Amino acid sequence: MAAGRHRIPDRPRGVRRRPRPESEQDMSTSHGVTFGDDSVGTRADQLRRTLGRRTEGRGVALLAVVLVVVVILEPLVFSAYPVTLSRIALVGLVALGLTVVILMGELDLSVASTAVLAGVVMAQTDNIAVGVLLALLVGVAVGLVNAFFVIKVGINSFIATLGMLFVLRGLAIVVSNSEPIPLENISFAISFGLPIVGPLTPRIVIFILVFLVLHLFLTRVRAGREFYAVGGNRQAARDAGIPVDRRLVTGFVVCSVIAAGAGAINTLERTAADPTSGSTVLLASFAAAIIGGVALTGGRGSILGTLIGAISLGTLEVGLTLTGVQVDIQQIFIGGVLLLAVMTDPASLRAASFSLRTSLRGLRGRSTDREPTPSHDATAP
Amino acid sequence: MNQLTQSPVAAAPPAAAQVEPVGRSATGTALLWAAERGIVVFTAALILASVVFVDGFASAVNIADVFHRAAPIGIVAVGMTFVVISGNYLDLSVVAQVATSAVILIGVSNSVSIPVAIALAFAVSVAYGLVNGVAVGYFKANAVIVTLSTTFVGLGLLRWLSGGSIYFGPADGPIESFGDIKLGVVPVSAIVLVLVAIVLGFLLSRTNFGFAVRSFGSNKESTRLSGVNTPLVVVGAFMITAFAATIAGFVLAAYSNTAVSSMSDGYDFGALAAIIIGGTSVFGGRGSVLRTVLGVIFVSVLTNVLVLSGADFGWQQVAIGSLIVLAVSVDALARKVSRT
Amino acid sequence: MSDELSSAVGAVVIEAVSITKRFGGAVAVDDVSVSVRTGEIYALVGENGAGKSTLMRILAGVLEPTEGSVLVDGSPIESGTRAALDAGIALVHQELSLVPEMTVAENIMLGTFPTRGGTISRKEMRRYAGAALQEIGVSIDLDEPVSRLSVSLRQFIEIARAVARKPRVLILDEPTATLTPAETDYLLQMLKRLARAGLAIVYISHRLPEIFSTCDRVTVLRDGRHVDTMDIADTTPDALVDKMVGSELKRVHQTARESSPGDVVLSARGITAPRVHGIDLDVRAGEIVGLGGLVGAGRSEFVRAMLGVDLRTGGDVTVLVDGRRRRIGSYQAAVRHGIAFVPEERRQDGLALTMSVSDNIALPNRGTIGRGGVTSAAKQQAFAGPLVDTVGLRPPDVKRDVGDYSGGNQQKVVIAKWLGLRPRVIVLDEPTRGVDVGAKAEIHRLVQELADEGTAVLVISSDLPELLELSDVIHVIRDGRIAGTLARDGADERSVMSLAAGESMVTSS
Amino acid sequence: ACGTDSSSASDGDKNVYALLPQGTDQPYGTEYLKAMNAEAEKEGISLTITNSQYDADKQASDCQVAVAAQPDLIILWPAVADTVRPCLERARAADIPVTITNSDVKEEDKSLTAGYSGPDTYGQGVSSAEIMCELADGQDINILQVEGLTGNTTAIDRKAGFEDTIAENCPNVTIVASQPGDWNKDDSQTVTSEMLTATGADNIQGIYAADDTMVAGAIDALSSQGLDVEEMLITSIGNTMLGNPLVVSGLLDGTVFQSSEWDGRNAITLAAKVLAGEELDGDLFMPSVKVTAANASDPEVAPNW
Ligand SMILES: Nc1ncnc2c1ncn2[C@@H]1O[C@H](COP(=O)(O)OP(=O)(O)OP(=O)(O)O)[C@@H](O)[C@H]1O
Ligand SMILES: Nc1ncnc2c1ncn2[C@@H]1O[C@H](COP(=O)(O)OP(=O)(O)OP(=O)(O)O)[C@@H](O)[C@H]1O
Ligand SMILES: [Mg+2]
Ligand SMILES: [Mg+2]
Repeated sequence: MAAGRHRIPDRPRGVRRRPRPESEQDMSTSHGVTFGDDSVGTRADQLRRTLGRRTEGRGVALLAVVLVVVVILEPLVFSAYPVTLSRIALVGLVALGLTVVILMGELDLSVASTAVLAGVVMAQTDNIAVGVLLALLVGVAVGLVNAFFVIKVGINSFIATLGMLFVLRGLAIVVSNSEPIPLENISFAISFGLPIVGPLTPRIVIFILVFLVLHLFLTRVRAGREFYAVGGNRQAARDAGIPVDRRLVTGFVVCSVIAAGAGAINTLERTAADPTSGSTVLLASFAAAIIGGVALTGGRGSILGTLIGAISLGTLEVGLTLTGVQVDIQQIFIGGVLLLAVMTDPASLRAASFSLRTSLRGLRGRSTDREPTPSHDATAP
Repeated sequence: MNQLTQSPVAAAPPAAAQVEPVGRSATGTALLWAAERGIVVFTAALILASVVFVDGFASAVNIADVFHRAAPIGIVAVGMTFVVISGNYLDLSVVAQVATSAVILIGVSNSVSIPVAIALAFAVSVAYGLVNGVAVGYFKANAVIVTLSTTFVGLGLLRWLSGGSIYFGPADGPIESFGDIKLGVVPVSAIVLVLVAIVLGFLLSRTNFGFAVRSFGSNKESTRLSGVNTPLVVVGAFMITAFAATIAGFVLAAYSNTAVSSMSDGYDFGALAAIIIGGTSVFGGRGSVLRTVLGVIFVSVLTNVLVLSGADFGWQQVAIGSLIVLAVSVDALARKVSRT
Repeated sequence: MSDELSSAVGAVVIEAVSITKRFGGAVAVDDVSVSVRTGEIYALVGENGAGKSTLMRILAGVLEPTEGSVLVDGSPIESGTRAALDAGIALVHQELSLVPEMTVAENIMLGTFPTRGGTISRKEMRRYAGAALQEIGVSIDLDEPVSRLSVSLRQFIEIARAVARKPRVLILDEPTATLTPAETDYLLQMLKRLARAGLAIVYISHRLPEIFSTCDRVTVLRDGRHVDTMDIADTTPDALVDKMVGSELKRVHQTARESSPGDVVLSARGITAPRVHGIDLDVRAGEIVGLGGLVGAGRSEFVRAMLGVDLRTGGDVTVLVDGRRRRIGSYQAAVRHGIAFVPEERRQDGLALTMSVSDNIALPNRGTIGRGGVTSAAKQQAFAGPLVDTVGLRPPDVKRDVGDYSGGNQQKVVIAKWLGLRPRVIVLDEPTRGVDVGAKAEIHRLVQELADEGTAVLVISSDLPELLELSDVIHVIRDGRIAGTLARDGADERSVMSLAAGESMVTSS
Repeated sequence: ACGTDSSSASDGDKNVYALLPQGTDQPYGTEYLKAMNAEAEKEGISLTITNSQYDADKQASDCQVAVAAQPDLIILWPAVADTVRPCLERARAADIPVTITNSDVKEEDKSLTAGYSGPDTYGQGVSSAEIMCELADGQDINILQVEGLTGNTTAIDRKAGFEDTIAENCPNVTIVASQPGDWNKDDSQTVTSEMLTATGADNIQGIYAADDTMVAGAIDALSSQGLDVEEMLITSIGNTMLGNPLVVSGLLDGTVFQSSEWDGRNAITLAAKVLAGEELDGDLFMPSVKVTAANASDPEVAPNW
C-alpha cells in the first residue's frame, strides 16, 4: 500500500507542474525560506555537519582515552582480546536491548531481574534446548506484561518496570527456593563457555550478531527507524499513522527477550542458575547506553553508541583488574571516569560555560552610572 | 497539604511532545479524587486489615518494629523526593551517603568525639550534594549516571579510607542510648523521620525553593525564563537529599549501634519504590513529602505483615513489586475513565 | 485513489455529519456538520477554543468523535489516522508535529518510509521528499535534522509532508501563524494552485485578510457550535468577526496612541551572538518599540542574547533603575531589575503545562507572594485571581492546568505572569501568534496600557498590521543587523517589507 | 597496598591471582585481606586481588582475565560454589594450579583443585547446632533461626548444617520460624523482633543466628522486648569482636570460632606450599572451636574481626 503511494512519477500526480514564475522564485529565496542545499559548502564543511549529527561523540572520546591508557598500562588487554571481548559482551548484551526501549522514550528497569528469572526457569528442566526456549519465553512474557501496563493501563514504564524489577527478582527466589540450581547437562554448559568461532565464545558471537541485527533493524528497517519517531515525538508519530502501540510492544519484547537471552547465556556459562546474580547488570547497562550518547528522553542515540559505551566500560574493567590496583581504588577510578565522561560532553561543557560566563558578568559591574550613548542609526549606507 | 489534590502520575511521558489537555466529567473527577488519595486509602485499608487479621500486629512491640523498618529508608526517601520531583529520576548515591554517614558517626566518635563525627558527616554530605548538584544542574549531566558515578567513588573512598571493617559503639554509649530512646511505643528513629518530614514537607510545599523545585520538574525552560536560578535549584535538591541521607545514616547506626559500609544496600531503589507508591511523579512536577511518608509506611507495614505471617523473602519482593504497579494502575485507570 | 481527482470538480469529497466531541464534561464540538468540495478552499474560523482544531482532528482520524460520523464520497471511513490517510485526508497540525532528531526527508516521509526488499530505501525517500518540497517550491537540505531549522521552515516541511501523501483533502490548521507576510502570500499562492488542481482544502486562520483573499467559503464556529456557513463573496470581515465573538466587538482601530516617551530605560549596545551581528537599541519609558523582519532574521536571537537568555558573545545592556543605570549580566539580573520576557515558543518555554494557572503566574512573583520565602497554594491563587481577570482568561479558573486551555488563553497566562511584577521593561516575541481576534485585541490593549503606565515595551512581530498598530518606532532586522528604523508615521507595510527583504533602502528618522 | 606489590614485583616473586567475592565491603573480608596481604609479603608472593561482590558472572570473567594473565597460581574463593567448574577447567587447561579458600567447591570439582583451606562452613552449622542440642538438654523447645544473606553460599551451607544436625541429634528442638538477617545487625534485630511477635515471645526458648553480628541484633531485640536474655538458649557462629564479649557476659550461650585472620593467612600458606611443590596432607581445615562461657577468654579464641 505504502509502496503504491510512493510509486509517484517525478511529476507528482494531481497537480499541474508549471515552471514557477520569477516572483515566486525570488519569493522563496529572498525570504530566507531557502537555505540548506545551496548553502552546502565544502567537503570538510559537509563532513563537519554529518559528524555534528552523530550522537556517539562522547562515547568515542571516552573510548579513545581508555584505549590509550590501557594500551600503555596493560597491553595484555589486547593480546588477550577474547577475554576482553567476553567481558564487553557480559556488560553490553543487555544494554543493546535496553537501548531499543530507551530510544522509544521508555525505560526498562526490569532487565536484570528478567535475566535472573529466565536463568532460574531455564534450570528447571534437564533439556538445555527446552530450557533456553523457556528462558526466551519468559522474556517474551515479561516484555508483553511491561508493554501491557505501559500501553493499555497507561502507567509510565519507569514505574511499571520498577515494579517488575521487584516482582521478577522475587519470583526467581521463590522458584529457586533461593538456592543456586546446577544444570544437569554440565558438560554441554562447560563447552558453551569455550570458543566456537576462532577464539570467540558463543557469548561473543551472539553479542556481535545481536548488535548487527539491531543496528540494521534501527537504521535500515522501517519499523525500526520508526522507533525514533515514537521516542522523538510520539504525537507526531501517531498523527503520521505509525502504529505506535505495536512499535512499543515490539520494543519491550525485544528488550526483555535479549535480557532473558543474556540470562540463559550466563546460566550456561556458570553451569548453574543463581537467583542472586545480576546485581550489577542494570546500572552497567544504563551506563553503557548513556555513555554511548543515548538520551533517556528518547529519540536520540544509536545502537552503535551503546556498543562503544560497552567497549569502553568492559576494556576499562579488564585493564584495571590486570593492573592489580586495590579494588576500592579501581571503583573510585571507574566512577571518576564515568563522571568525567558525562561532564565533558560538549553539550555539558557549553551549559557549564554559559552559566559560568553569565554569573561572572553578573559579578563584575553590578551597577554603573553612565548615560547611554545615543543610538547611531544602523541603517546601511 | 495541597499536593494531595495533585495527580500521582506523570501527565505525559517525556517523549510526548504535546501535552493533551484534559477535560473532566463529574464521575471522572470523583474517581480521580479517590485515586489521587489512593495511597491514603490503601494504607488505611492495609493497616485496618492487618489489625484485624494479623494477630500481634497491633502490639506495642510490633508497632515499634514497623517504625524501625520505616524510619531510616523513610528519611532517605523524604529527601530523595526533592530529586525525583525536580525531574531527575533518582539519586543512586544515597546508598553510599547513608553508609558513609553511619561509618563516620561511629568510627570517628570512637576515635575522636561525637560532635566532630557529626560535623564531618555533614561536611561529607555537602560534598555529595555539591558534586551531584553541580554535575546535574550546571553541567546538565544525566542524573542517573552522575549519581551512579558518585556511588562508585563514594563507596570506594569510604572503604579505602575506613578499611571498611565493622564499627560498633561502646555498649550503652551515648549513641546506643540515643538509639534506644522511645516515646511510648515510638522509637526515636521514627520521631526523627517525622521531624525531617515536617521540615522538608514545609520546604517543598510552602517555600519558594520547594515551589521552584516542583516547577522545574514540570518545565525546566519556563522555570528558567521566570527568572529562577535553575542550576542552583538542582544543587539544592541534591543537597537536601544528601542531608536527609546523612541523618538516615545516624539513625541507622544508632539503632544497631554498629556501622558497616554495606548496611544501606538497596536503599536507592527501595526509597524510590516508596516515593512512587506514594504517588510522586517520576517525571517531575507533582508529588509531596506526605505522599512519600505514606508510601514508606505502606511498604513497611506490608513487609512487616508478610514477615509476621512467615512469608519468605521472595514473596515479600513479589508483593512490593505488585504493589508499585497496582497503586499506580488504579490512578491511571481512573484517569482513563475520567477522560471519556 | 487520486485518479478520480480530475473528475467531478465541485462534488463533495468529505463530509462531517453532526459531529459531537466531549472531553470528559467539556463539550469541544457540539453537533457540527460541514462538507467540503473538490477544488475549493474552505475556511474555518472561530475564537480560541471554538473547536476548530478538534473538529479537524476528528476529520483526520486523530480523535474519535463522541457522536456523528465522517463520510468520504458518501461512505463512512473507519477511525484511525491510517484509515484517514488512506482515504486521502492529510492534516497539517496547529502544533508542529515533527520529530526533531530526524532529517527533513524522514520527517516528510514519516509513517510511509519507502522500502526496498524490506529495508528503507534512502534514495527513494530523498526522491519523494525532494519532489514534495519542489511541489511547494521550497528547497532545504534533505539530510538536515529539523531541530536545526527555523520555525517557519518546519512549517513548510509539515506542509510538504501533507502534500507528499497525495491527498484529496488537505487540512491546514493555522499554517501561517509562524510565517511572515511574504511567506504567507507564498503559501496562499500555493494553496490556490493546489485547489485549481482539484484538491479540497480546509484552511484555518485567525487572520481574516488571508481568508478573504484566498477562500471560497467560510464556516464560523463558536463554543463548539456551528454558527454559519457563507460564501466569502457574501460577507465582510466585520460581519465575520461579529459571528465569531457573538456580539458587537468594540474594535480598536489605528488609535494613534498619544505616547510621550520618557528617559531611555532599556539600552543595548553592540549586542552580538550567533546570527546577531552588533545591534544597538534603546527603549524609552512608555514607548513601544517594534522589531520587524523576516522569520530567521535573528530577532528572537537578538532579544534572547540581549536579555541573557542565550549566551551573549558581545555587547552590553543596561536598564534604568530608580535613576541609576544597572548593567544586565545575566537573565536573572534582568528579571531582578524588572525586565519581563514573553518567549516565542509559548508551550515549550513560556508555561509549565502540567501545573495550574496560579502556579505558573506565581513563579516569577515568588518574591512578592508571602514573605520570607514562605508561600502557599492559597496565597498564590489569591495573587493570581486579579491578574487572570486583568488579562481576561476564559474560563478564569486559576486551579486548572494551563495545558487544558487553548492557545490564546495560554498566551494570556504568560503575560499575566509578568504583570504582577509591574515590569519596567517588557519584551514580547510574537505575542499574538495563533491567537484569535478577540484575544488579540485584548493583548494589544494590555500592551498599550502597560506602555501608558510607563513601561518600556519591545515587541517582535511577524504580523505587520499588528506591528504597525502597536509600535511607536520600528527597527527592521535583517541578517542580525538593524537594516533600518521607521517612525510610526513613516512606516507602512511596504517600507517595512522592503527593508526586511533588503530590496531597497527606505530610511526615515 | 597489594596493588603496588604486584607492579613492583621483583622477578623472584611468584604472581598469584586471588579471586574473592568480598573484600573491604565486608568486615570479614577486610580482616581476611589484611592477613592475606601480610602473609603474601612474608612468602614473597605478589598478589592481584579481585572482588566480584558475590556476582558469579563477574567472578567467572575475573577468572578468565586471571588465566589470561598466566599467573603461577590462582586462589579462588567461590562466589557461588556451583558455578566455578568452568573457571577450574580453564585454569587446568592453562595448567595454572588453583587453590580454594573459605568455602570449598563441590565434591566432583575437587579433583580440579590443588587443595582447600578454610572453615568447614557446613560443619560450623553442625557445631552451632550441637551446642544448641546440649543446651536444650532433651526438653521440647521452640527456636527461631536468623539466616544469612538470601542465596549466599555460606548462608546456605550453615543453614543446612544447622538444620540437618538439629533434625538428627535433637528432634526435641523445633525451628518454628526463620527469616534472613542479611548479615546485618539492624535487619536481624527487626526480623527477630517480628518473628517473636508472630510466634508469641513466650513460645520461644531459643535463637540461632548464622553469625555473631546478627545474633547481637537478635539479643537487642530480646532485651528491647523486655525478655530475659539469660533464659534464652542462644547460639551462633563467628566469635567476633562483637560476639565474644556477649559470650563472656553470658548473653550468648555459644558460638563457633571463625577466624578471618586464620582464613586469609592459610590461603597464602596453602598457595605457597603448592607453589613450592610440597606434598599436601589433605585440606587445611580451620578448627571449628566451639566457644562458650567456659573458654571464651582463652587466648587461642581471641576474636580478630
Ligand atoms: N485533549 C483535550 N482534552 C480536553 N479538552 C480539550 C482537548 N483538546 C481541546 N480541548 C478543549 O476543546 C475546546 C476546543 O479546542 P480547540 O483546540 O479545538 O479550539 P481551537 O478552535 O482550535 O482554538 P485555537 O484557535 O486556539 O486553536 C477548548 O476548550 C479546549 O480546551
Ligand atoms: N536560516 C536559519 N538557519 C538556521 N536556523 C535558523 C534559521 N532561521 C531561523 N533559525 C532558527 O529558528 C529559530 C527561530 O528563529 P526565528 O526564525 O524566529 O528568527 P526571528 O528573526 O526571531 O523570526 P521570528 O522571531 O519572527 O520567528 C531560532 O532558533 C533560529 O536559530
Ligand atoms: Mg486550534
Ligand atoms: Mg523568533
